[in-house]
Amino acid sequence: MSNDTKTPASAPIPAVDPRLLQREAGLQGYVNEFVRKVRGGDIGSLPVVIGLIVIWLTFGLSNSQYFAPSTATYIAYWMPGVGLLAVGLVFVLLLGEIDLSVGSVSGLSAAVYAVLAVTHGLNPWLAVFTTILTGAAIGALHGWIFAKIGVPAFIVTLAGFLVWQGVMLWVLGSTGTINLTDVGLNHFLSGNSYVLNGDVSGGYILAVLAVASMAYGSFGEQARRRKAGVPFKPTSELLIRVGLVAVGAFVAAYVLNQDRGVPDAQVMFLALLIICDFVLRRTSFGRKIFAVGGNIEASRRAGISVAAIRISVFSISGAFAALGGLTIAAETGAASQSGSDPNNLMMAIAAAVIGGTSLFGGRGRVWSAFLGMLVISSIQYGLNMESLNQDVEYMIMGVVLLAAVIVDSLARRTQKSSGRG
Amino acid sequence: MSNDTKTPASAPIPAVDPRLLQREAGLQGYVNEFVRKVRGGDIGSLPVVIGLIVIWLTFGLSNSQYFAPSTATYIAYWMPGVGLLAVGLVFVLLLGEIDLSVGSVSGLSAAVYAVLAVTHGLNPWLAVFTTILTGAAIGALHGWIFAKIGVPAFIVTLAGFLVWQGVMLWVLGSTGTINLTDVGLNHFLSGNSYVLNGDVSGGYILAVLAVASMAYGSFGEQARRRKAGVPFKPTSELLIRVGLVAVGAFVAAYVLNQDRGVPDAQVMFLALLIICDFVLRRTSFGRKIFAVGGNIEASRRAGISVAAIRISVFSISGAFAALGGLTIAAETGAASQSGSDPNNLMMAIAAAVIGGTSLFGGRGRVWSAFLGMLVISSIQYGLNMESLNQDVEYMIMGVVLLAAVIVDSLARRTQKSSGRG
Amino acid sequence: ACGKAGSSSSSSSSSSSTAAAGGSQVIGLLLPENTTTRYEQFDKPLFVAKVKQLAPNATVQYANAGGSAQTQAQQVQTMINAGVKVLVIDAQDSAQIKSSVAAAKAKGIKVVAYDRLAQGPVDAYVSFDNEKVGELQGQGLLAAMGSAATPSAKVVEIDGDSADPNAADFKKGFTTAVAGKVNIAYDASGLWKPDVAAQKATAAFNQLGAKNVAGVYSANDGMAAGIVTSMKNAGVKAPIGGQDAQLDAVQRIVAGTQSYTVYKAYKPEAEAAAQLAVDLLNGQSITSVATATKTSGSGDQVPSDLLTPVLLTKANIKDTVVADGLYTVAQICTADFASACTAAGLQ
Amino acid sequence: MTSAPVLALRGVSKRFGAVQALTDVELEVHAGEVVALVGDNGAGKSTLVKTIAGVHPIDEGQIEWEGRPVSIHRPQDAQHLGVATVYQDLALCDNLDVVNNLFLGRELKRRGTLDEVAMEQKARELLSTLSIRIPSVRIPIASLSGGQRQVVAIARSLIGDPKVVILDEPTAALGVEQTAQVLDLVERLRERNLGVILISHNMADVRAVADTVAVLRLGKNNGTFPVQQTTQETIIAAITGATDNAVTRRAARTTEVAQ
Amino acid sequence: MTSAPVLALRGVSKRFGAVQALTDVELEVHAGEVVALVGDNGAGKSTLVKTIAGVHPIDEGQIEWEGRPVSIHRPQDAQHLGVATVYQDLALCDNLDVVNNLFLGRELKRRGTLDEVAMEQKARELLSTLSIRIPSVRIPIASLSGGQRQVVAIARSLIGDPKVVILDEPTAALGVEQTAQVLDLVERLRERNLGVILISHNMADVRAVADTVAVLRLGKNNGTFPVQQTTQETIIAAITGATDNAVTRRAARTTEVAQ
Ligand SMILES: Nc1ncnc2c1ncn2[C@@H]1O[C@H](COP(=O)(O)OP(=O)(O)OP(=O)(O)O)[C@@H](O)[C@H]1O
Ligand SMILES: Nc1ncnc2c1ncn2[C@@H]1O[C@H](COP(=O)(O)OP(=O)(O)OP(=O)(O)O)[C@@H](O)[C@H]1O
Ligand SMILES: O[C@@H]1[C@@H](O)[C@H](O)OC[C@H]1O
Ligand SMILES: [Mg+2]
Ligand SMILES: [Mg+2]
Repeated sequence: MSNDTKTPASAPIPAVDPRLLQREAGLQGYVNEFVRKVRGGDIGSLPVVIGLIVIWLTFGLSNSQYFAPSTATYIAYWMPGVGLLAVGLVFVLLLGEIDLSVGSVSGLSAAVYAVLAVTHGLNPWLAVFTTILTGAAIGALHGWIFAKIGVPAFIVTLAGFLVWQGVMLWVLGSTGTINLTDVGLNHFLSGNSYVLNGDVSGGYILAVLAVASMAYGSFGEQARRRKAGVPFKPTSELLIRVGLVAVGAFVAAYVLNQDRGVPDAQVMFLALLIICDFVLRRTSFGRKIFAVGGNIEASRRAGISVAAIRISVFSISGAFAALGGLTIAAETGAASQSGSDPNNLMMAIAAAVIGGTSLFGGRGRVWSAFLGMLVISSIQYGLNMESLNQDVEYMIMGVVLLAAVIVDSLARRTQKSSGRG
Repeated sequence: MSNDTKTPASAPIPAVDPRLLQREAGLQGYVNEFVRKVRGGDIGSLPVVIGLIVIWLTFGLSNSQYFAPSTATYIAYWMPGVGLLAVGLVFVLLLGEIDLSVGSVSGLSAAVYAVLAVTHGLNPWLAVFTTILTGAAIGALHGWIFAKIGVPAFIVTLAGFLVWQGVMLWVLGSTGTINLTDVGLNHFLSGNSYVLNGDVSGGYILAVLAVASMAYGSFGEQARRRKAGVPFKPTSELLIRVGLVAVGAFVAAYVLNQDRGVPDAQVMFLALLIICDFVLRRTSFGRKIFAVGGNIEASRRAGISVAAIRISVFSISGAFAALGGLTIAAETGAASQSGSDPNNLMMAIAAAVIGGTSLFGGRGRVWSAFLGMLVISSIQYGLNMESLNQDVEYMIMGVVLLAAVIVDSLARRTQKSSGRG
Repeated sequence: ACGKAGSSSSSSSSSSSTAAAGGSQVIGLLLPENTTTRYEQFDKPLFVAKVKQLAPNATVQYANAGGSAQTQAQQVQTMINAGVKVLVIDAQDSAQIKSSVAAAKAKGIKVVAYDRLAQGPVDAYVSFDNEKVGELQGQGLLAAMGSAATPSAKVVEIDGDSADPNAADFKKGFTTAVAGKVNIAYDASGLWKPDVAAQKATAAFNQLGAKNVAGVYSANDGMAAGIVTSMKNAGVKAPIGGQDAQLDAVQRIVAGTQSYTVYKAYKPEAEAAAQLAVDLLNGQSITSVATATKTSGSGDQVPSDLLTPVLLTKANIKDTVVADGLYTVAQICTADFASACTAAGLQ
Repeated sequence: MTSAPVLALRGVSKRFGAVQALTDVELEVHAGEVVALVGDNGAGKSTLVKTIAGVHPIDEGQIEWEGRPVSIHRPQDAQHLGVATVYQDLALCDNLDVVNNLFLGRELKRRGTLDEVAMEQKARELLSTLSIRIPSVRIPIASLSGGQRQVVAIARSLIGDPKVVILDEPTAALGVEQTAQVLDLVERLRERNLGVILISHNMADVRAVADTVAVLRLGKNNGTFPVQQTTQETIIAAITGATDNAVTRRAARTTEVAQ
Repeated sequence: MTSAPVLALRGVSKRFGAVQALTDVELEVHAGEVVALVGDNGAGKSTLVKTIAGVHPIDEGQIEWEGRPVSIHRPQDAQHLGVATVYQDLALCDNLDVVNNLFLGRELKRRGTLDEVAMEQKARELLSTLSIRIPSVRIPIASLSGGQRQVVAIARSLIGDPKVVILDEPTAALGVEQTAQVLDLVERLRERNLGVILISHNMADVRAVADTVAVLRLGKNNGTFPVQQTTQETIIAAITGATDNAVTRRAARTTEVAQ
């Protein structure tokens, strides 16, 4: 029975692997592929987006105030501060490391800026520049101790967590809390700065810019791939993607315009996200970060200077912590001794992870900082509206946070294939 | 030139690999092997011990008070609280995971115990039992969500960090801080309970017990290995090891006897360390923890139920967090709303890592909780003695912590061989 | 059987104290946290200076618990080991400190409770009345609201961290003072953190409508800094106040963005504590300073010196913080506040 | 071989995302039979092995064990049936030493605790029958050479009492002597009446020990041949899907040169 | 071959902890020469390769490049000299796709940014010359079969312009057709006047393409043989350290049976 001898097939090698399932033409093809992807757990940020919508609906149904445009302003305004810490952390997480110092560095930076610009009356932009440089230098120091001396990053940055908090107290020392003056970057980041002074055109111009550049990028790439004869995404798919982004962008612009416009802090945040995304996906520096996060030894053997990558990534994280600190200070109007709130660290890590960046290195996007912060800010605002007791608030926050990730985990579980060793 | 044809050697296969460097006989042999190990970076906990001695000398030289026997009592008394959290964390770290909830669970446990035993007047031992069971159940819940639903442990326990803090506030509710009654386990763990009521014989009996059981264990194993014809450690080496432990044990007993004896809390801590060490190294459950921490997929293919291991490990961590919470509450005399101090979490992780447990799984020992806590408590006491401002204290704490690990990292750097992929 | 541990030398506390202080006398000062400016900026230096003046050969050993009751318990034990004779404790947690107080007493150490009334066998207590602070805040707010203070006027209340027992006292005092006079439309904890307070306030303003907010209560000045920014952003024009008379708060009062703060004159408080500590050290009577008696949470009757807090507004800056030497006019009137200072008649 | 096969696959399919790795695959192994599973790189051999071993559950089809359909969801299921597997990607714990890896999941015990001495003794015996020289059985797997790791993985499969042994390219990393030992081992397994599935790209080895050759091509069956009656060329043609391939071209060229 | 060897090792030793992996090893490779490095499992072949490639620094001895002593501390050093290496343990980034792995550290750029299109095009060409079929060059390496990964690693070494190519068991996981292609490739490299070090346990492959065979045994040189004048038995005896070994015994036994 096992001895039936078939004549071996001897077909010529086809150009495309016959086992690769192709999408059938037309809408049905999309639907089928989508179902297949969801089944296979290959669903990108879809679950988080669903989680987000569920959060919005829940809070909105329990308090109609939640659907007011001012909610969007609140979220857009408070996201960038901790969000910037999260962006820096995404870089570090991509390496498979952690930076526990971002909270302290952000607090220190606010203090440094306040002392320079307010106490000593330095030019505010120069003060900003010095502050960010300080953050980058601190990060580089962490990176150096980690990469060159070999102390685990966890310990280096835990020490940083303590040391920079001490330095912050020392810097604020004699004066304590310092009120910031509404000038320079601080003005730009604080509550009264909106794109085009809050004119409705501002939001729409941004939306048009975003959609146009995305369309230009995707169709340009399609054209080049077509010319080079390598596989490319069909026009219909690109149209769907651009369309979805367009809907998101214009709805956001519309809602924000109902209130006061797009906060400039949010614009800066988005601009930095776009830049970082570009660096990570389109430059060889970014590629090296992913490589080191995936396999340190393979990267080393490929001639990548692992130490240089580590030092630069921690320095980036330090710079973002500094900028985040400036933003938080601007948002609250003062640099104070509680600036290095460890809670900010926790929320920043949570944002990155909720948004889909792996803690184990090599997998993630800076957009996860955005998505995660959107989730967290949405929950926080919902809870803040209710004037709850602290105990209830902690409980709900924890449960909702978990729930937001459970959707994702359940969807991905099917995918968690046994992987190769 | 490259063509010189040697006649192939045809020696019979020797029993021992000729490339394995053997230790030469006598003292010189030890010295040579030691030098070789240090050069190769294979030095166990030596660097941390050196770091510890440096810390002791530094503080002792700057303040002679530091060498008073009461210092030893202080350290022995305050170590077990956070140390127990660290023990639970070692289990989790061995899996390559993290448990951010231990601080909150410990705070909640203290609150649960206080409400049961003090407010409701439950039998104190029954209350202890219930509390530890609660901790274990909470841990198991974390483990279950992680192992079965697939939410990253970091997120699950971050949610736990928030939720259990909320529950703690709710449990303590209207009463706030609850002072504990000096009965049951609480009496045993709090400040006035010493082995044999502080009789000097107590410390020495413990030391004799420790040394005798260690000697019995090592020589017993040597005998069995000798009988089975597998390689065994020479008697001289065993004598040196037992001797070193004996010196440590008797010096500690002597110093503590100069003050008030051996605190019972410390005895419980040591006993638990010994039990956990045994579980991890001598049972197949422990072996499975290491296996899962080393390679999840390989463990799964070896028929290990990874989910069961994960759930039990998180449950162990929860139980230790509960016991740690009871100990901290006993040490401070009350269960309070600040029981879930995130600082305790940080210090517990730091202790485990400083003591030599890897954050990346599969490498470590429970004794690192002990060693790490010894380092941390020694620093803390030294700093407490100086009238420092908070800023300076944070800075010194961070720098000393880093310094303690730098020695280790430098020594190990040579070893950090490129490893196989 | 073999004798008690520690009996080979003399009693451990006395042996170590002689070793430590070499015959001189040590007073321990324990303060609770570091996110509020007052402790290391005022309390500590004022206390140390007064002790130096009263007892030149006494030394002060200092520790700050960084907001952790556990750390504070460890610090008490450290000081007991070091052989202090008197402990001055500002408890992070006035109940939890009880066992540490008892341990100190067992060693014959005298204990002065500072600012917060520690439980246990405390010898003396110096403080401001925390409920009174809350009451003053309430009065300050009502005064600033003026005619706007009606039973339907919406007030946003941001309290302190409920893990701090003082927070409840402030809240209680404030609630008593404003009960029935305004409508507390939003009430949540700002955890003593400016950013948290600012976010909660923003949520409250969105919820109630910026125009409908008639007043804002912030339990302290640190949080008020964040809330003031939120008010500016949301366009809320209503009075707000805090406590502590922090420099930034005084500046805001000058500029008109904050209405009042509660000035707890640290100098008399710290100096009274120093006086008590030195008296106890020398075995002298303390009845001249601790004239009142207060019952602590553990039921102990504690001889107390209760100071009166002062409501600080634009009108009395000169007579309070400036007169007491807390801040100089130059410190308050930096470039940003120069014109406001002139307007307020400070310069 | 008229008795029911100890293991049989019926129409097994397996998909990974957009890749259809196996389509309707059939395979039978009888007790005392060595089946060589051959095929091009990426043909799906290892995937097939992993479905049998319970590493990946199958999407469609059926696995039969001693004639009865069984469901294998987890590696434990396969192990309980009596399947021992040596994976191509070895699957060892780098942080554990040789002895611990050998006995992982099947530790020897003495009074409830691990019997390290007995395990070490047994490990040494086992490794010496495979004539591998490892500096010490107490060094972590991470520091072994490729071949040494391979031998440890093979030795692992012999602990316990399997009915079917699956070897996925067991000799790929082995030296000439160790390869010979493994081939001897396969023959001993057959003599003990076990079923063996041997995956190999080495036709000489396959012809030396296998009874039957099953060819997989692009995830589908492409013929099953009794070794005795089949030429190497036929098998290679079935693997590559063409009689004119790089192997024959190379052979032609090198013989030309030699002439 | 009177010109200076392009690469020469002089008395190289390397120790790992208590294991003396290499002792006084000598090796020479000339341009246009294929040196086969053979030896038992754990003989030290991969260790030797890694010392040349800069993965492990050597403890003692010297490496000479085109007659001049050089020091190789990091992989970059070896790459700058012109050494391309295919490691036995592959060293690929599992999270990156095939194209990214191929060009890792040597990305093609266009106006300062990565030129993904050109890289993808080049990758497809390269892989097709090695007749490997990979479902898509944009899937992560983690989901490739053993042989597919091996081919990616080999293709990697051909990007850039090396003078010496080191292949550590390149065909171990390869199918018959892919093996033939790699052997063709080695011959093409020789024709392009590159030096090649080929590690393999397959004597047939070694004899097919190598000029010289260097034998390593227990970390020491155990003879260097010109392929043409040496019998397979001599080489195997040098590898195993004995003329009576499992290979000869097995051969004897199987011929007996056949007779
Ligand atoms: N986890 C996975 N995810 C996606 N694709 C996979 C996965 N595992 C295998 N594949 C694909 O399935 C196909 C078959 O792989 P498999 O490992 O079974 O091949 P093989 O026959 O063992 O090849 P080799 O001889 O090279 O080992 C390959 O094309 C591979 O890319
Ligand atoms: N990082 C390391 N740490 C400790 N020992 C090592 C390390 N790397 C290699 N060894 C030891 O060195 C010896 C030689 O290993 P190597 O990998 O060079 O062998 P090989 O000749 O390549 O064998 P194979 O043919 O099996 O690949 C082995 O005994 C191995 O245990
Ligand atoms: O002065 C205040 C203090 O009494 C309270 O306990 O903590 C907050 C401070 O602002
Ligand atoms: Mg395979
Ligand atoms: Mg090798």
